[in-house]
Amino acid sequence: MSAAEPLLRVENLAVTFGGNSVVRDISFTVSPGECLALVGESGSGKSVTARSLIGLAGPGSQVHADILEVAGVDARTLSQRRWSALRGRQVGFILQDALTSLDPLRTVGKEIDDALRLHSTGSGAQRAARVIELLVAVGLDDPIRRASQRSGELSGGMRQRALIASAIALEPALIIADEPTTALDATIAASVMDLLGNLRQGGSGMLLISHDLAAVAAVADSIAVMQAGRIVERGAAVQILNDPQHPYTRALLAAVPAGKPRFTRLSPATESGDSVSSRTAGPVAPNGQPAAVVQPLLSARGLSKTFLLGKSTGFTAVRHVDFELLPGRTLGLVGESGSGKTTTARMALGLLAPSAGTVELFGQPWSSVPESVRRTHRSSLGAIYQDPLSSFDPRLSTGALLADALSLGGTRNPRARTGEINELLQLVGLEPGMAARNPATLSGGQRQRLAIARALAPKPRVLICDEPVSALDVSIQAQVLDLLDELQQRFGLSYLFISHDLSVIRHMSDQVLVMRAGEVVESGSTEQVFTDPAHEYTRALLSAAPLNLPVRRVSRESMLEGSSEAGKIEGPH
Amino acid sequence: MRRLAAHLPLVAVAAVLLFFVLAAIAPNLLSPVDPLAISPTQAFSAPGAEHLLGTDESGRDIYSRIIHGARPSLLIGAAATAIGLGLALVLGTIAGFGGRWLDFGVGRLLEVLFALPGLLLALVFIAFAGPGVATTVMAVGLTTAPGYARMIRAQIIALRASPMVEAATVLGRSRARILTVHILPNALAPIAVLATLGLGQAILWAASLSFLGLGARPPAPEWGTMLSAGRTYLALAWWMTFFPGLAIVLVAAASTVLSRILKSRGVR
Amino acid sequence: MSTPAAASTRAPGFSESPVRWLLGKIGGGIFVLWAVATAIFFGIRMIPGDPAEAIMGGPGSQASAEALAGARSQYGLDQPLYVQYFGQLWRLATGDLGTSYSLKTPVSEVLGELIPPTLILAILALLVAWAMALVVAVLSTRSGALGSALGSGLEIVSAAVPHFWLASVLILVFSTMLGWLPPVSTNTAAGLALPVITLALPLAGFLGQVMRDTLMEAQRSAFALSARARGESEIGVLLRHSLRHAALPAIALSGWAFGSLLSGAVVVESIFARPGLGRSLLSAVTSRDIPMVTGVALISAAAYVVIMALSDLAERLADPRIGTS
Amino acid sequence: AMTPDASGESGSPVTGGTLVYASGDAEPACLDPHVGGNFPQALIASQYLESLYTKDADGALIPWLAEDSTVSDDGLTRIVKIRTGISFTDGTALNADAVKANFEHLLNPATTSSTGYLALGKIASMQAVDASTLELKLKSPDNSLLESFSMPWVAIESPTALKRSQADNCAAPVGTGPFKVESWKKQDSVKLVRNAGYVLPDPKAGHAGGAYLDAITWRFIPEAATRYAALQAGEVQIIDNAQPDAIAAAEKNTSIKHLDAPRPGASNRVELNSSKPPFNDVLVREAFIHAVNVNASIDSLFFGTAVRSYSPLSSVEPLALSEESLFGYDRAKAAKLLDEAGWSQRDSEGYRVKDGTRLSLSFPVSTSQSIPAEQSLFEQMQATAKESGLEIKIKLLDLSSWYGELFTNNYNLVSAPYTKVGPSVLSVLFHSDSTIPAPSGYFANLSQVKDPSLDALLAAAGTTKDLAERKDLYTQAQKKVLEGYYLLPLYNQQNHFLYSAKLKNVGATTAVATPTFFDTWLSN
Ligand SMILES: Nc1ncnc2c1ncn2[C@@H]1O[C@H](COP(=O)(O)OP(=O)(O)OP(=O)(O)O)[C@@H](O)[C@H]1O
Ligand SMILES: Nc1ncnc2c1ncn2[C@@H]1O[C@H](COP(=O)(O)OP(=O)(O)OP(=O)(O)O)[C@@H](O)[C@H]1O
Ligand SMILES: [Mg+2]
Ligand SMILES: [Mg+2]
Repeated sequence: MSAAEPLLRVENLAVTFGGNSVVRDISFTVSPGECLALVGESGSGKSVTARSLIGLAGPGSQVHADILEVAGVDARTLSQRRWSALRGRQVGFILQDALTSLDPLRTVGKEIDDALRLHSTGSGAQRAARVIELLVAVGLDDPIRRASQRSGELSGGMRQRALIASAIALEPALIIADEPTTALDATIAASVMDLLGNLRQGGSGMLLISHDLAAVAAVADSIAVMQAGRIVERGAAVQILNDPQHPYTRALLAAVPAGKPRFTRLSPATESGDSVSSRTAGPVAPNGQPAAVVQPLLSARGLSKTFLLGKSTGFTAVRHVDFELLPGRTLGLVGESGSGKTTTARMALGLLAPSAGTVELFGQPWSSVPESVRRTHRSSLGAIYQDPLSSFDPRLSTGALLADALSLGGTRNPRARTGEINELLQLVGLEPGMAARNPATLSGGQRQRLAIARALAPKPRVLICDEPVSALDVSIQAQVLDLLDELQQRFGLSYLFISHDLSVIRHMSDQVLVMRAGEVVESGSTEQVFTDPAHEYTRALLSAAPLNLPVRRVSRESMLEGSSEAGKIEGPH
Repeated sequence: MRRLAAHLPLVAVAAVLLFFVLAAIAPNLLSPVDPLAISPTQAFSAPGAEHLLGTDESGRDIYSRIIHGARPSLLIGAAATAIGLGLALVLGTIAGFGGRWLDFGVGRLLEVLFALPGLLLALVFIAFAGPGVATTVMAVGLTTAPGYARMIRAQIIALRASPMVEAATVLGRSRARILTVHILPNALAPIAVLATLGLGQAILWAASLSFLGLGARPPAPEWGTMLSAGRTYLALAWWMTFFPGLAIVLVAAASTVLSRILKSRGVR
Repeated sequence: MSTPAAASTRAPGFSESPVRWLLGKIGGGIFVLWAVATAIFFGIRMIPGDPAEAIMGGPGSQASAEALAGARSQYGLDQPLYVQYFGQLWRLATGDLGTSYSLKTPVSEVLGELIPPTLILAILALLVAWAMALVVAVLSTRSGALGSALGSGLEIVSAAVPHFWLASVLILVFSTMLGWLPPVSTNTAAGLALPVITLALPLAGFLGQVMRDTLMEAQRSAFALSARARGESEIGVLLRHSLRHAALPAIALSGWAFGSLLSGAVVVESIFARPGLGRSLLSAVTSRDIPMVTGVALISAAAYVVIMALSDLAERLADPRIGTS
Repeated sequence: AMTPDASGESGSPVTGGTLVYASGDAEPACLDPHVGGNFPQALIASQYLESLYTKDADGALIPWLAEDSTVSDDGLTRIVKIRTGISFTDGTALNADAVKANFEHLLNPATTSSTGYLALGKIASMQAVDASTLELKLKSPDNSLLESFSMPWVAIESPTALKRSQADNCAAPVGTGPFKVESWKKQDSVKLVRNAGYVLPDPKAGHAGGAYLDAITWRFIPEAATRYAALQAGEVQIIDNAQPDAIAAAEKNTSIKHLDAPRPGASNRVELNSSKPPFNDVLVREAFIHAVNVNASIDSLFFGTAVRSYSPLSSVEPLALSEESLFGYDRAKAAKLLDEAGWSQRDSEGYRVKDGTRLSLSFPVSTSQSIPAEQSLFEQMQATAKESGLEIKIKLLDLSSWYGELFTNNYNLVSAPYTKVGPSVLSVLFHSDSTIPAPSGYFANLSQVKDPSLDALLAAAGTTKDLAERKDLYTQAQKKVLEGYYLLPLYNQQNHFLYSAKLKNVGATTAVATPTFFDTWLSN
């Protein structure tokens, strides 16, 4: 095919599932060497669009398009056999669920080999050599051993790379990558994006899908923004990022916390949220060191936790952690997965006994006293989690959950109780009518609001938030972060705020702790840590994460240099 | 049309179960004929207008006997399931709450009960306790208990470590309150699924024991017994065996389907 | 026929070495056998009536007082309870299962003859059930919603069919009416056909339900989608990916399944007049032949222990995820 | 009774082949009928063991392994002459010592014989006078001794073989019969093979030399439906315990034949426990007998294969007394009798009541001793009795539980089989001595008649040497029990066999109606 001809031409694509229209009026093209990013919040139809491009929209789907050309072939009338010949050979597809996209029962080598075997006649030995080559190309260490391992034995990043290796095995002209970096740590995500960048460098066309504008900013040439199954805005990346036209795009951009100072609103004001907020940035939480006289609400000294694995071996998840949480302040705790953040939080909550060190609450011993003593002070310490639903008793309605939490400190009068419940709901921006609903029927953002309401019911002074927004879309995340901000200002709450997302931490925290492998590698004021990181790991983290918008376009040359870690890739010929 | 098709299994299952439950509650409503009334001259009549499902060796009406047999059959199934679940509840709760050693002990006990599969356990039990309806009910209960107990225990242990319990602890709930308000009720929720599934299975077990001559006894119209009695005349009067068997299969299958529906609807 | 899901719940804690695993299995097995033996020993003492009478063939034998006394001393029933108990344990440990009251021959000898036919029956039925479950599961996943509903209905109904009913109907149709297959079971292909089908069909219903659920799940999984995306055909996805996943629960359930087959053997062996453990247990129970009951119980418990260990092993071999995490 | 098929078989006998016999009885624990002694043992033992006496086709007692026997005038000394020239299949010769060893074996408590032990109960001592002469000293005269000798439970085995352990002897008893035990696969089958050296004790019967059949495979197939299906499928050639419906179907079927061989001794009957209320009142017993409609049920359930009996004895017993007039179904009469006996009130369920107690009758039924049709018969009795206000509570029990009910006197009605050659079975069943339980708890007089005048009749009948007097005494005794309404006779103890038409010359039976296959052959 000639270079001028687009690899992918879609006009008026519409997908319905049993009469429900999920995607419609989708039109775009992808030319060789071009990268188109498809962005939009969860459920906007990105994955369905991508899957229907290779004839895998799913069981029960009806796909319609005026034009659907893949690698120069009209894909609307392809037989199963011709689809099979096309997939993998012409189009490499990297699935959204990287962690589960490799058959857990088969070795990674076999999975990659399949792509080769299905489309070529190379001998077994030739293919085996090619598999190793590919594993090297995607930057996996010890490729021979990796080839004989199964996905369960690999980390998330490794799986993602192995998946990419299988998708690019035949050097397809078009690569479709559906959220290739979700579920990855920032540093790993960065290297995966580099890898994809390199592929495009080699002349492949690419359709990159993400809900995260910041993530695609560095790679995409053009961006199409999807909302509720339609493309609402489309254009060159720079243009969309710098000058969004559609309100939805604007909201998406505003919701990204990266680069936004403390207490700036991320979400458009809502009716209920509006009444609560009094936008006063600064005075309550002055930057810089607090006065020495202020007593920390929650403090940890020399906190360590060793888990016993079997009889003799142990695993130290947290080692010598010290911190102090001051009134009205937020202490951010950041670090990659498995670094010990949750373990630290659970010790702070008194749910897990430290192996060494102590936690004090209001200057009183906390971790070292029996639960019966702790119980009397529990009302002043609340918690919210990443997955609020699992922390709700499934038998209870929204109202009952709140009533249960209120029963500890609130009135016993049922009418007054109803009033309190409504007050709480209003406080977190939920309709009073939701009291009767089952939490399972609420949306993710609403659930997190409910979790916050419940945590607030006993009128705590400290909230420990473990990844409270990690499961949410940027726009919803923005609303929840705004809510937390408001509540802090209103009630002078203190937060121990845990996240792996640097931009969120930066946006929310006064003080920051950076954890790695159970140890605190750096701590200090947010400003200091983010602008002048002392530890090498912090620097690596910061360089990996796209923290600022609008994006500075990265030149192709600099990308190649930066990808030394990812290894070189042979471009398609 | 599509919606109706989607609900078809539920409708069918509900119809079957309602029919038999109605038969158990008010058999005379569905069949006013006395299931014990003999009529030697009409013995072995084939299914027809006079006797819908035929008659047995004593000229008793099979349809009426199946209808009147619903109560003892369902009762045996229900009682056995209740005993099995009750036993399992005690064992599962002890294992789930009682600390490491009790958990270990109950775990061993379950292992031992599991080592004698189903009917073998029931038979060994009957070898000691002697046959009869009461023993059948106990034996079937005993047979099904270890499976239930494991599920309940697993449920309790999972709940104990669940974020829900953590959240309640953080709110300052006492251990006792967490156990009674949060863990137990939630551990019991799947019992609806288990019970519906178990009911059909228990009826099958009990019917097997009746068939082996160790369960309910004629002339009581109990399905397993009817089947067992009918087998003698299989070549002469297939309907004596076929229809009671059909009733058992219908109830057992319906209860399986119902439990699957309940499960898929989130009664977990 | 009990709920298979219950039996498949795996015990936690598998990160030890193979030797420790084996030692653990052996230790657990010995415990189970000891517990069964002990429970039965004390169970006997709770039966009303004189065990010596049962030895003499029940009260109907009109045994004389001398004969009863003879039986008592022969079986050690006149000794103190603890002597009997430890004597019993010692005898069991040395492989002496006692003498059958009703058959008057050593139980181990009788069982030695009865184990092979039951094993043949159970293993064949297990294989046939697996095959049937697999075929129905595959066919119904490949034939759309209607096929799937049909397959699922078939499975649920066959799982609800009592063995004795099925056996009767099969004999009526295939022996009496068509005359194709003998109603009395022998160890020939024709002689095994009816009992094997009787045992296998309900089991296939159960396995089919579980297998189809996993198969469906695997067919819809991300890795299957990935495979399709790299150009794998539907058949390829099924053969190379989904079927292996669908086999896992069947392997995990095979311990339970074997147990249910032993249960079913009681009925099937009686109806098809086939010698075996199940039938002898039934006659031992009706004649209160306690040594036989003990023997069959111990043998089937031992079989359970072995089968569970084997299925655990098979599961570890088939599923690399176990033990690595 | 030795009776080759009366119809006469076409074609000449074929030698060879294996007969597969399917038994519905429980597998015996011991193949030696000396041990214990029940009917299933007799069935199989009749193939490899022979008795001193047997019965001919007319039911007359004839010597078999014995040549002759005489008794002294006082009836206390009996001389038995043993045939010579016969040896057991292990080579041991049959002689007086061998017979003595057998009797000693039977009387030894360690053998745990029950039936044979009772049959020889009157022997005080014995002595082998010479090789062919055995002299028995009796405790009291016993005019049924030769009948006892004809039963398989008193069959003669090789004394050499008897010296083995009981387990060995149980596994393969050694006798003089036309077949010998080759192997026994527990819970499956016993393999019998032809005794090549068989000498027919009575040259008048059948052919000379060994049996036609090479072997018999004796299978145990407890399920009636399976057993019949196996016969239809040609898997087996003969089945016992045939179901009435199968017999009826076979009668219309040319490829399957029927052998009806009623057992001797007692008839099949329901006994009324006269030792406790309500049956201690003869009026209630009589009322019960008129309240149940047995004939209609027998007609429909037994398909004409069973003939109603009105006698305590089997119809094959020449001395049986039948009193049909006593046993009519007559609800009006039953009602009158019950009113008279004071059971005039009715409760809400329609049952008769007296002094606040319901007229309720416990009826334990042993599942292993009654065929399904019989259980259905009891159910129908239950249904008809209900119409007269009598409640029958049927309890189906396994054998041990059933005995438990009997021994604790926890029954009002019971049906128990008893097979014994000759009318002396009446003493076993109705003499007051038989109400005294053996150490095991067992007693045979289940109606618990304790009537000194009946005892005297039975004692006299058992000892008299005068055959006419014996007949008269037994007739009086039967009259007494029938008129006392102690029992409800049903029919002969059923003993039906179905066999393939390929099997020729079936029909020869022993004194207890167990078939023998010496003359039987298999056509191809
Ligand atoms: N097989 C299906 N049947 C019915 N509806 C479907 C199916 N697959 C997807 N949908 C619906 O289509 C819509 C778009 O889903 P899609 O997976 O494309 O969203 P997405 O933009 O990729 O979201 P995310 O960011 O969460 O991956 C959703 O509402 C989803 O529920
Ligand atoms: N109960 C436990 N037993 C053994 N190891 C544990 C236990 N809890 C946590 N760990 C281990 O401790 C380490 C730290 O876990 P932790 O959950 O604190 O990490 P995290 O920083 O919260 O990670 P993530 O971002 O994935 O939530 C991990 O390696 C984890 O596997
Ligand atoms: Mg998606
Ligand atoms: Mg965490």
